[in-house]
Amino acid sequence: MTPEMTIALALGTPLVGSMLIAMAGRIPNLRETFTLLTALATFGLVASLYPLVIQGGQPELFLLEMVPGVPLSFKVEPLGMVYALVATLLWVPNSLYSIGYMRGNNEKHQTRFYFCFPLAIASAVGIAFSANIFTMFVFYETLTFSTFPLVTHKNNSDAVKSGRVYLGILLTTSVCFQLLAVLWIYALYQNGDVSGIDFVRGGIFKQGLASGLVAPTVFGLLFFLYIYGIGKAAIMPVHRWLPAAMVAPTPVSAFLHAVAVVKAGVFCVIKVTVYVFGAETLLQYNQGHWLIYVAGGTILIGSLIAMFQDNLKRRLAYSTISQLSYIVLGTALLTPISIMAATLHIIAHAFGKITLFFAAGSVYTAAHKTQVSQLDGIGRRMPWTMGAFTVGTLSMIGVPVVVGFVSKWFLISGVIQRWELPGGHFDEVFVLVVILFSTLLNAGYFLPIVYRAFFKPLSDDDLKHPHGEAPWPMVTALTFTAGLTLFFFYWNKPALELAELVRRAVG
Amino acid sequence: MQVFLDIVVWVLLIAGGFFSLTAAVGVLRFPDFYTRLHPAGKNDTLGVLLFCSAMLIETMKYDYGYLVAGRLVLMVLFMLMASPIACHAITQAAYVDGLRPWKKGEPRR
Amino acid sequence: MNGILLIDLILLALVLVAAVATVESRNLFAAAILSSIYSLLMACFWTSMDAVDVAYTEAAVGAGISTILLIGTLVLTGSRETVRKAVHWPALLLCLAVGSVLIFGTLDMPAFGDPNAPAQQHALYEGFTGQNILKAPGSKAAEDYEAYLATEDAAHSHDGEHAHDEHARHDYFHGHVPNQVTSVIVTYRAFDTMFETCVIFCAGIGMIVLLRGRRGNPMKGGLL
Amino acid sequence: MQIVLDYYNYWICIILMMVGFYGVIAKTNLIKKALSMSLFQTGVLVFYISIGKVDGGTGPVLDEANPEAIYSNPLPHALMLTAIVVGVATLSVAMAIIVNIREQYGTIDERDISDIEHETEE
Amino acid sequence: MKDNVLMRVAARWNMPFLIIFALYTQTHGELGPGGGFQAGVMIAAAFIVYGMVFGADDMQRIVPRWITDLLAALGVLIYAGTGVYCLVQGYTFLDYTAINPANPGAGEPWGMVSVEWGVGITVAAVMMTIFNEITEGTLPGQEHDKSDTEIVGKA
Amino acid sequence: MLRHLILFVVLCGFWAALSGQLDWTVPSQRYLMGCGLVSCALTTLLMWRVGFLEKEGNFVMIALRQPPYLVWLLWQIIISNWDVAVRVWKPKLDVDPSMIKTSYSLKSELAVAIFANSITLTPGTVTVDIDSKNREFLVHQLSSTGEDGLKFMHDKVAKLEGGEAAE
Amino acid sequence: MELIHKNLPALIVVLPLCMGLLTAIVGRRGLGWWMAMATNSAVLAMAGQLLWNVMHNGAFEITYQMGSWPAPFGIVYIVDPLNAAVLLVVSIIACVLTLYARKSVASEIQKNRLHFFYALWLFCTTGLLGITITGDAFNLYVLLEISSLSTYTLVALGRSRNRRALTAAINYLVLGSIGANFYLLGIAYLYMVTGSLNIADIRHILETTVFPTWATDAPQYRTTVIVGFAFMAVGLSLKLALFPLHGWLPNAYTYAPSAVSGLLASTATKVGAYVFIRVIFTLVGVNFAFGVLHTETALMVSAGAAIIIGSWLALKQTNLKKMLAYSSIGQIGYITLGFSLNNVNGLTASIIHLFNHALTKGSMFMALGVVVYRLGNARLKDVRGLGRQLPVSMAVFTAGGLGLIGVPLTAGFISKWYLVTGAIQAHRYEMAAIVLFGSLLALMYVWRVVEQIYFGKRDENAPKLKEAPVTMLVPMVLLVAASIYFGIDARASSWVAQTAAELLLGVKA
Amino acid sequence: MILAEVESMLNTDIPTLVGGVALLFGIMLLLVRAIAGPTNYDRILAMNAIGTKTALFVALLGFITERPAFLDIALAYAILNFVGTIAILKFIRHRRLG
Ligand code: NA
Ligand code: NA
Repeated sequence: MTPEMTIALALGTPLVGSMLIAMAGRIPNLRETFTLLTALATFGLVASLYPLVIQGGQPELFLLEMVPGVPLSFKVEPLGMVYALVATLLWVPNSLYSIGYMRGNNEKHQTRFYFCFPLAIASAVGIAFSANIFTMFVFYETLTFSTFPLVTHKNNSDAVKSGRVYLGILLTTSVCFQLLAVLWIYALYQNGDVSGIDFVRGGIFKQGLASGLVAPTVFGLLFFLYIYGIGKAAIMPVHRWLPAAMVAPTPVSAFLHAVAVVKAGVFCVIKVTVYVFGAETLLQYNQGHWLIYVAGGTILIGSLIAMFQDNLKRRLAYSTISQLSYIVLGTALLTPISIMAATLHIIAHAFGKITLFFAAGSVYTAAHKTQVSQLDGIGRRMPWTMGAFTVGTLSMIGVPVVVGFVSKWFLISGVIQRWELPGGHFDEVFVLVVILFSTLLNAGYFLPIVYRAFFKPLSDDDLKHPHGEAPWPMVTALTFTAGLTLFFFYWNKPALELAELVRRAVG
Repeated sequence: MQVFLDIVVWVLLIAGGFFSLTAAVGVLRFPDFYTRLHPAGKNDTLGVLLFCSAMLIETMKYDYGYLVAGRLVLMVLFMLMASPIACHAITQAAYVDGLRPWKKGEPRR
Repeated sequence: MNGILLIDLILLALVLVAAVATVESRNLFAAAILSSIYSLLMACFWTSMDAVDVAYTEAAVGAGISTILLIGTLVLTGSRETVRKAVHWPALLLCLAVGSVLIFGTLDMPAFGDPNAPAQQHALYEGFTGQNILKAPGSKAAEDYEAYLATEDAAHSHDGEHAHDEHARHDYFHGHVPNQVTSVIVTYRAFDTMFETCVIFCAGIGMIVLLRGRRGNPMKGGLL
Repeated sequence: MQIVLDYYNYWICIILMMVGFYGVIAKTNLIKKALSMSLFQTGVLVFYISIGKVDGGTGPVLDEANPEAIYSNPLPHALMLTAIVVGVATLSVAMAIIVNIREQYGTIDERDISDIEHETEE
Repeated sequence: MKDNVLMRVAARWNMPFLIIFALYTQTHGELGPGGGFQAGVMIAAAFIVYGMVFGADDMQRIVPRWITDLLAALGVLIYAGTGVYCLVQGYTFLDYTAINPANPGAGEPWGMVSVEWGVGITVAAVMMTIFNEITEGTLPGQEHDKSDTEIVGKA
Repeated sequence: MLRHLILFVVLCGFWAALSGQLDWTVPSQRYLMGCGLVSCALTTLLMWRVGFLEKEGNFVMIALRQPPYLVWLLWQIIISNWDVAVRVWKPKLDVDPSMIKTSYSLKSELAVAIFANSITLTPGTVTVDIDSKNREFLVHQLSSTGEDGLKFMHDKVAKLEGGEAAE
Repeated sequence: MELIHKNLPALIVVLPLCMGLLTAIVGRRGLGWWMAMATNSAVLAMAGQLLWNVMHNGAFEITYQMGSWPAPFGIVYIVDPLNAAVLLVVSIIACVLTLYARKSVASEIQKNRLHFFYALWLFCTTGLLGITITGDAFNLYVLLEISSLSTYTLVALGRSRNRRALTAAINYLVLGSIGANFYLLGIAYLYMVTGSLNIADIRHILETTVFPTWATDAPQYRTTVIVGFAFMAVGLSLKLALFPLHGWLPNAYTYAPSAVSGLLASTATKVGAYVFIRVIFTLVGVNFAFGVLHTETALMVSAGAAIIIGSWLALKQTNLKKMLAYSSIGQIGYITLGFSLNNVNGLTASIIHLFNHALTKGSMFMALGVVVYRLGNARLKDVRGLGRQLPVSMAVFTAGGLGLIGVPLTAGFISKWYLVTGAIQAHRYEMAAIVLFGSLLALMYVWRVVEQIYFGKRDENAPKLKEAPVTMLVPMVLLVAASIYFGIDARASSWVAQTAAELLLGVKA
Repeated sequence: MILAEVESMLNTDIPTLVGGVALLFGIMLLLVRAIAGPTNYDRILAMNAIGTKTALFVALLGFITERPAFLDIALAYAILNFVGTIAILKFIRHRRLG
């Protein structure tokens, strides 16, 4: 099988899968079997490209030319591979978990639910493998639309309202900023000033800037448009869609926060920084400086807000906002190591956050509890769940023994690398302070939950309603992801190898 | 000969113009609808006759004049038929509608 | 001042008065009559402008059909008009604005009646009023026509049956069809006239579908 | 004076059009509106015909008796024949619609109709 | 108006002459002013005068509606048909050369005549249709709007 | 049948007067003459179908006796016009209108029409209403001078019709 | 066959005309629809063939002389990629909507009038096709009137559903006539200074004898040409319903029979836009229209206003047909904006949006037509929860709505792609922003309905609706599928549009 | 001499013009009547009279421009004016046309 075919299949399998799911709608067992098979097959296909990428290969696939000069085409490079692997890998436990959750909670419209997931994954793979800004934008939008029915799954007025916020913010930013930037670049490209709309190592503006045909201010403006055009990265103040989307069922939340959506956002941020604007070029023309402060601010404010949320899922959501900005921060530092750190944090956060959401969903399914304050002593009844939750928490804080530590380590290395660049050190000091404070804050809003779950006694009310663990598929899934979180701390070679390639692409 | 014909045409045209104008003045001046009918129905007719005879003489200048003359005659005949009929129809309508004739001494309408 | 111009001046003033009276008259019946008068005045004007065919059409339309149409409508709608406020200022201002733009546009027009105006200098005028089309030198029209003749000759030179002399054809028109307006509407611009006829037909269908069968008369129509 | 004579026709026809235009906007009676519309149209007709007039010209029916005759331009005449016909056609459709409106609304006054329309939900 | 002698006579005597005048206009379109359109309107006017004096029902007895409906379309069809004939003969649409390719000069007038008849027929039929339709609903028995009479009479 | 034939001939004459294209040797004129004949024939047929000529009385005779009457009428028209013109231009308005009735005893509608029209055309009188049942006209006159003239005119029209003046 | 091939430009107009006449006289007993359907299919085939011919002929131009009279004397039909494309749009929509009309119209119009309806329908098509193909400015007016006149009646025929159709029709009639007469007056001004009516000839004379004098001390006919063009522009804007001259449009679209709404929305204003493009780029030329007069500024202002205000008003409507009507006003703004940018991308955007919007709006009107067909009305509250009862129609509506917004992988996206690129290249960044903002407004008004369709709860006692008959479903699914196809693979459409744009701008010889 | 002078004077179209202008003034006065009313019968009367004058005027113009063949139009006016008048009267008398 040629790599091109593999790419095509990786994109096509989920689509075929969703068709099969739709057709099997009447037979739940068959439908869910298709879901799992599709997930496994997609992961397998993506993973089969890994060896090639590690060896430095960058297989390409040209699908079609939508408009003359604007192809829908794909290219697998290390950064995209990271995201594709994370998304497709985590989709497997997510599917398993969904089965348990949907059945456990007797949700309606299950076929629609299972139908949309593969479409979203296909979009995610499309984003990951996109070879140019146009393709990326197209799949970015299809991801938004394919996840919309998932977010509004409950069909009640809350869901509709949240759906509006979700769609409103994501589309407003992507249409008003990202699309504008895409078209602006395309317009410049058509005039022959810059080299093209394809992702290129070192960015596409080098020549144009050097020859003076692209003004540095336009370059900076485009960067701004892009960063805010990627609303999925949830940088403040366009983060509101993320807490709003909490109305969705937990598997969807997990999917949004860990598997595909927000990861797509930060992935795009890294990708355009590296391949469109170019880290070196940005540094050279002193653009994008502001992003460090915005990201830092988002980290701190997100954490602070999370502290005061009683609703568990909301607390996790604000945690996500804060964590995503670590990735953005890493990108904004613009050094090869910091960007490598950002890449690794995609993986780290994904594993940790999916575990946390799975746990939250299990608690809801087994105990029908949504608030932090209701969790007293629950760890004794649901040891697996809360154990996994603890693992996820540690990863979020960045404690060694879990994967979160690795990315934080590299981030600090990135700061040090930036220290060596000429100029003042205010940025670096700021970043270090942010990392320090946010670590404290993370600990401050996560550890009390663990404490409550394991060390506080069950309330009288709880004693009247005995319950055990969640259904087995859920427990299996969350145990698996918690395992991954731990495992990747010790066996992070594949991740590091890819990240190393990313680093080289930047440098 | 031509000069005399021209003079005749001259006179006929001026006379026709006079009677036409007279009719219009009458329509404007007379006190009510019924009295206005008289100048409209009659002076017009004479105006038509005078004008047409002037034109009839004028047609002699053209070698296809007989055709024009034929049309003129037809036009006169038609007008002689249509004008009074129209006049009558209007009057009858007014009368049936209850429009009262003006009597001497009343204010003009 | 020549006679036609004098007549033109008086006539147009009358036309204007009639138009204002039509729009401003207080009852619709009077408006119908005044618009009839307006049409009669127009006919005088058309004749004085040498537009005999237009005058004829105006006779047919203005004196005949329009009146019947208006009166027929009044039968069905009543002739009373609700009197609204006397002057509609925004409308008046808009009209004045549009009017002044239009008048502004007239200021460097060719003068009225000027035989040297472009419309009369174009090959079209010469062609339609009897001069040979080819006598309009230098115009694109003449070039096109010559090119056309050349291609026609080439096309027909090997096809004896269809060979014909364009000049003869042209001469025929200016020798045998005196009315150039008819000539224009049924030969040069015959395509326009076909659609014009169709417009009339459309109006007829409009009347049928919108009005027929309103008073319980079953609607018939169509042959099959 | 000369400028007045040169453009008199055009000015009058512009004023005519504006009278019609005023009627179309200001008059609320639909028949008046339709009448104003056709008045507006005659303004355009006058304009075209005036373009075609040649000083000392005569109607464009070729006169064999007078080879020296100057003819006014027949093209605008031909065009305006069409325009007149279109005008009548439009007027008749307008009248058909107005009659229908009168039957449905009981009035042909635009203001009254919109009052009625406001009262009833669409 | 049927009850008015003068009107009856006028209508009767008007009709044949108006028709002949219309047909003259129709056939002499190339020679003088007027043509199919004017002729069509005048023919229609002849019938309309009759219709107004003797009633629309009487008029529809002479010229039934199905005839006017048919003729209206037929006229345009004659016109377009002339064009199509030229086209079928291998010339462009409405190129009257096709009528007599050997002597185009002789063919042209026939083309003109044909289309003029087309125009005349359609116009006559449509004008009668307009009269027929606009008078429908004014048949006897309709209530008399007295308020209008006042206006007509008293200004 | 005869009257239709006459109508046909009259129409042909009308056509000829209008057309003037009467040279049989020229093809286009031949076509036009053919058109004329067909048109006149069709129109006559139409009139037959309509039944127009049924009530016209002896219109041929009426037409034949027209010329002298027309001359007389012309003279009356001139007089009446002069009369009205004088009234129009008089500085002081000189009209004293009134309505009168006059009876008639004419047979054909055409004659009645001619009489009514003649009244309208002559000095100071206009036919206002025709009462066919009582066989009388309502006439509006500009000044009370025309009553004798009406009777005189009635007799002339009756002669046109070929009948005697009826009292 | 050769005969047909040679005479395509004439036949494409004459065929629907003749068939319309025949439909009117022999079209009873359901034959009318068959005749209309057959005609429009043939027209579609001819339009396709014409486009093919013109795109594969080196000169990108086909000329047809009516009656063999050469250019300024007779009427000449000229086919180039631009109008061939518009012809195809019109004929596709006409054909598809005829199929749709069978059931839809039968429910809205008395049976004994159906053949007249189809006759008018064909005349409307004839007019639109003719306007598009003709190379003569006055012939264009006549054809404009034939399509308008039939449209007035067609709109008025909506009376059996709602009497407001009548007031809408008379309003449309009056404003439409004013617009047409403004156009006619504009032609008069230009005729006066050129003496010609042929579009190419007028341009030639203006370029050779009029414009050159403007650089001298004695500029000739300067104000005349300017005012003439201005009046043509205003007249066409009225016909095109360009903001703020759009007053007639909302009610006409709303209360017309569903099929007529679809036809009007997808073709009539498009053809108006086409004529506007033709006037600016072919008749007077950009050097005059944009270089001398700076019309583009006015056009952009009104386009921008149309986009924002039209979309905003669409958001306020509860009658969904009216919402789509206001949306059309906004979409007309996009088209106008495109050609006012005066560059290849902008003009390409205009031309391609003619096509894309026709597909999108046509399908949406048809989908609403189904609701009207079943419920007699299409208000926001009527479609509540219809996603389950009318799955196909509502899916079409949603997909069409996505196209309206300009979501990637729909045709609307391609238009916006070119439009914004054009705006940026013309350094009209504010216009780019307005376009994108307009998309958001479109999102809002479309989504409002989509939410009702899929998340709204249907009243307990509301009647259960059946999905539309197949003859109504097939056309709208076809259109929406086309809209998606041309959103994914826009090579063909953008090839034609770009070629046309380059030819108009003189970039391509 | 005098005869020649008279002849040259007569050869101009001044007399015809005088006639035409007189007709126009007549039309003007009638137009005043048509606008002023006061009854609609006055208006119809004025309209009918204007119709007659129009026909004459059109005929006369043919002679002014030396194209008397245009008399057809005048004839048409004479006939069609009658049609319009009948329509209006029919309406007044019977409130209907048919
Ligand atoms: Na024409
Ligand atoms: Na003619």
